[in-house]
Amino acid sequence: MIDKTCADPVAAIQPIGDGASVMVGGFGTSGIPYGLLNALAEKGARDLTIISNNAGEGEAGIAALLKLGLVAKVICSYPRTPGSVWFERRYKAGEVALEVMPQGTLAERMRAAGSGLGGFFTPTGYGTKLAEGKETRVIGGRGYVFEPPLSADFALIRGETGDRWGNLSYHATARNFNPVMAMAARHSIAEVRQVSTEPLHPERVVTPGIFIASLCEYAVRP
Amino acid sequence: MIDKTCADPVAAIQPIGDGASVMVGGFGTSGIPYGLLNALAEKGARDLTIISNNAGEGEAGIAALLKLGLVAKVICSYPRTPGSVWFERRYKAGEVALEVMPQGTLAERMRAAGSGLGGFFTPTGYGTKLAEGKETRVIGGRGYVFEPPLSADFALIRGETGDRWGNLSYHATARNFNPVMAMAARHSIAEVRQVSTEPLHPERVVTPGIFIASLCEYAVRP
Amino acid sequence: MNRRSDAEMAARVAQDIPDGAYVNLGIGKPTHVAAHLPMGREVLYQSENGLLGVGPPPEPGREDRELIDASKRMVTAVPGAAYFDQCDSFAMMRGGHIDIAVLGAYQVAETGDLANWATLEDRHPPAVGGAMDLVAGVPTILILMNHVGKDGSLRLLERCTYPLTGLGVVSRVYTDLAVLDIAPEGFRLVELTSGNSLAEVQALTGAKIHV
Amino acid sequence: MNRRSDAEMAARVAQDIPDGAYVNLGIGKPTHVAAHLPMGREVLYQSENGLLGVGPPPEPGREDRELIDASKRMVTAVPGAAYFDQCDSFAMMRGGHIDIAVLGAYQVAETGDLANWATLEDRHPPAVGGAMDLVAGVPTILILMNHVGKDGSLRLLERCTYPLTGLGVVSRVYTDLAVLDIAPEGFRLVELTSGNSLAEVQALTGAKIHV
Repeated sequence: MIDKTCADPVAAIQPIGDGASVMVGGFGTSGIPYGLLNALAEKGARDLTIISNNAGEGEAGIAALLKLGLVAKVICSYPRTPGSVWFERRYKAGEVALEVMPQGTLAERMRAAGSGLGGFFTPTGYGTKLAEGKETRVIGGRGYVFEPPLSADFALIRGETGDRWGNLSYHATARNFNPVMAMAARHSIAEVRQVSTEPLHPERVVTPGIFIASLCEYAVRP
Repeated sequence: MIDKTCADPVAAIQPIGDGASVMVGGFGTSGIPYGLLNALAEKGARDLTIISNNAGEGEAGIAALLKLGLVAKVICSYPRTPGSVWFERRYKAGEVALEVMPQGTLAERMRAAGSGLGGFFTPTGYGTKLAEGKETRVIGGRGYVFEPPLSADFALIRGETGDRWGNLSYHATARNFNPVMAMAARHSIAEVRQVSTEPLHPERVVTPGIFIASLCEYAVRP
Repeated sequence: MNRRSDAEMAARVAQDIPDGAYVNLGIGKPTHVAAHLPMGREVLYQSENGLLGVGPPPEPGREDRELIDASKRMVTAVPGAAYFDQCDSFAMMRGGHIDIAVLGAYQVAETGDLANWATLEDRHPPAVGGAMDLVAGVPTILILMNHVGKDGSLRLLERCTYPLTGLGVVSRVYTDLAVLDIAPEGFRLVELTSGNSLAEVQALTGAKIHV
Repeated sequence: MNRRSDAEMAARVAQDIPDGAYVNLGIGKPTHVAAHLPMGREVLYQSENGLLGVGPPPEPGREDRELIDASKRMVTAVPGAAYFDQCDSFAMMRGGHIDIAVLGAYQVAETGDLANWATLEDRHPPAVGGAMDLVAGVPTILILMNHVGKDGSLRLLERCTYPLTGLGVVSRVYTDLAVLDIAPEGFRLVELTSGNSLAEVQALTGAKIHV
């Protein structure tokens, strides 16, 4: 029998150890797996590489990991959110490394990893500082940059409803990076507002359970 | 006001002329836009390039276009369906050109076109006859084949429900190639079992209307 | 000098957005364009975080903190809207499906080069977001910006001095002083804010304005 | 020679599919594996045309011609199933998310090379479908085939003579005469169909069987 449900976020994040790379869903404060991040902060796994669109804001979520000094590196597109004080502090003190890339390239590199592709050519960033040192190619008169796949040891996903097979639905713009991260990581962990005892309708599934290793309920809305 | 609805399939396919390249959704007999294909056969546009997973079966759909001698070339992954008699006849007589590629490569090349990418490396087909003459690259010890984007002048799409903005839902495995073709072509035309006067719920939209140029109702189920 | 206010600049941009367009509004000033759309036009606004059909802010008591725009402000979804993930969202941009993007800028060059994501003086960590993807794929890039920097620095230039977002991507620039097209010969005057002379505006522009 | 029937071969493959696996069954003989899954195991079958959770054929009167499998036969969807498009379907395959694929073959080489999409004599147009994507991404490829061709030709070989589907991709071969692993040294015997001797099976195999 397939049953991917976990008792709670603490049980779900148990496999994450020191030095892990961790994708974290969300954009701004929407679609962030706060329950899993709180559990990870409490566990205190160190030397983490965090891959997310932003670099945390306020005191919760990714910001809590940064505050506790658990993060060695952040890979993201937009670390300069108002309220990203813990990231700025750690960054200016040289305590956290930063790799910035265009948001669409971040998403597409994850998709390439999840889809078994070896990389792709994107027009995004061609001729700019963010393409320096990268392979480029002119195709049909346009310039493109080669981008390799981006995977991670874990992904932390926030969904709306989930079932025991790991199928997920999302709510409004909380979808954002969650589906692609679920595909891209080797072990994807979801928290959902509600674990349903009934299977999701197959037309309504956004993330098929094959991409999810485990899920738990965390009913708190942001 | 945005209103992409058309009176009927005849009106919807009106822009398709001689020499057009046309993507056609469907797998087997599921998710095929028979209404649009019937209208196209009746119009008699010639010298068409048809891009689809299969090459038609029986006497309807793509098979009708082949029977009428309207097709110059077929790009597909699996033209050997039982009942693909019209394709076999035209092919053996040298009356239609054929380009075959792996099914996942066909889908991914369409997605690259729809997503503005310049191409990608896939492990599929590496070392086989279908990779002959193509650029290859070894990445992380694995062999990959470079594949360019695949666009078309038109796509013919079969959906379940559509609204005036062109938003589409699908039914069961009739989804197949339809969403990716809607993205990939320059002018995508949908037939749906039902045009809804109410907007689709934004969580239930599979193909956002931005990818659809026009749509019409064709209530006949296969 | 007579200067268009932010609202007047936004309203001027809105005049150029046709009925039925798919439009991405960048964070900051461009978000105000939607409020000025002339009556009778239906435009669908895309937000890069996964919404096509951004509506006005929610009424009190109907806020949803998980329904936000790229500026991270709470919004609503209009009839005809759709939610989708980041891959589909950026496919819409890079793939040329979005018709128009309205963006802010630090600098624009007469070649259409755009610099809007980092400055040289910046002491904050670099942050690019979706700007480079937008200019890579959206066919019409409209720039809404003040003509001159707060420190008096010129911002419409022969060449950008700040790191580029994209090369040769800008179609038209709307400032408090003028509206200028990017033409093969460089900046080409569309209109001056009423009451200003070309000589006055040229003096505040770091490249020739062609008439 | 004692030969396993098609049903016995399918049942033998099913023994090796663990509880909770995600499995793609190729068209033809492999589709019968599902019917032989041992009790107490829950396996989700993927169909490349966009369904994870393929169920048995529909009851009379409940057929849906738009709910089909890769063999284009009408099926049902089990609880826990999901529908998706071709891009996501092939991402599951190429990306290594599907655990096991069971495929037919014309030829298998001792190196694990597989030929299952075209022959040399074939007078039909070439047709590849999803076979190359499956073997490119799915970590465990199980082959279900007759040991010898209808014309008596050997099909387990040192090298394939037909066009390849993939190189070094096969894990295990299940035939009417034997079950063989692909090991570093070549074909390695797992079991003989009861009543046959190794010498008899070796005589019908075009490469050495290691024990």
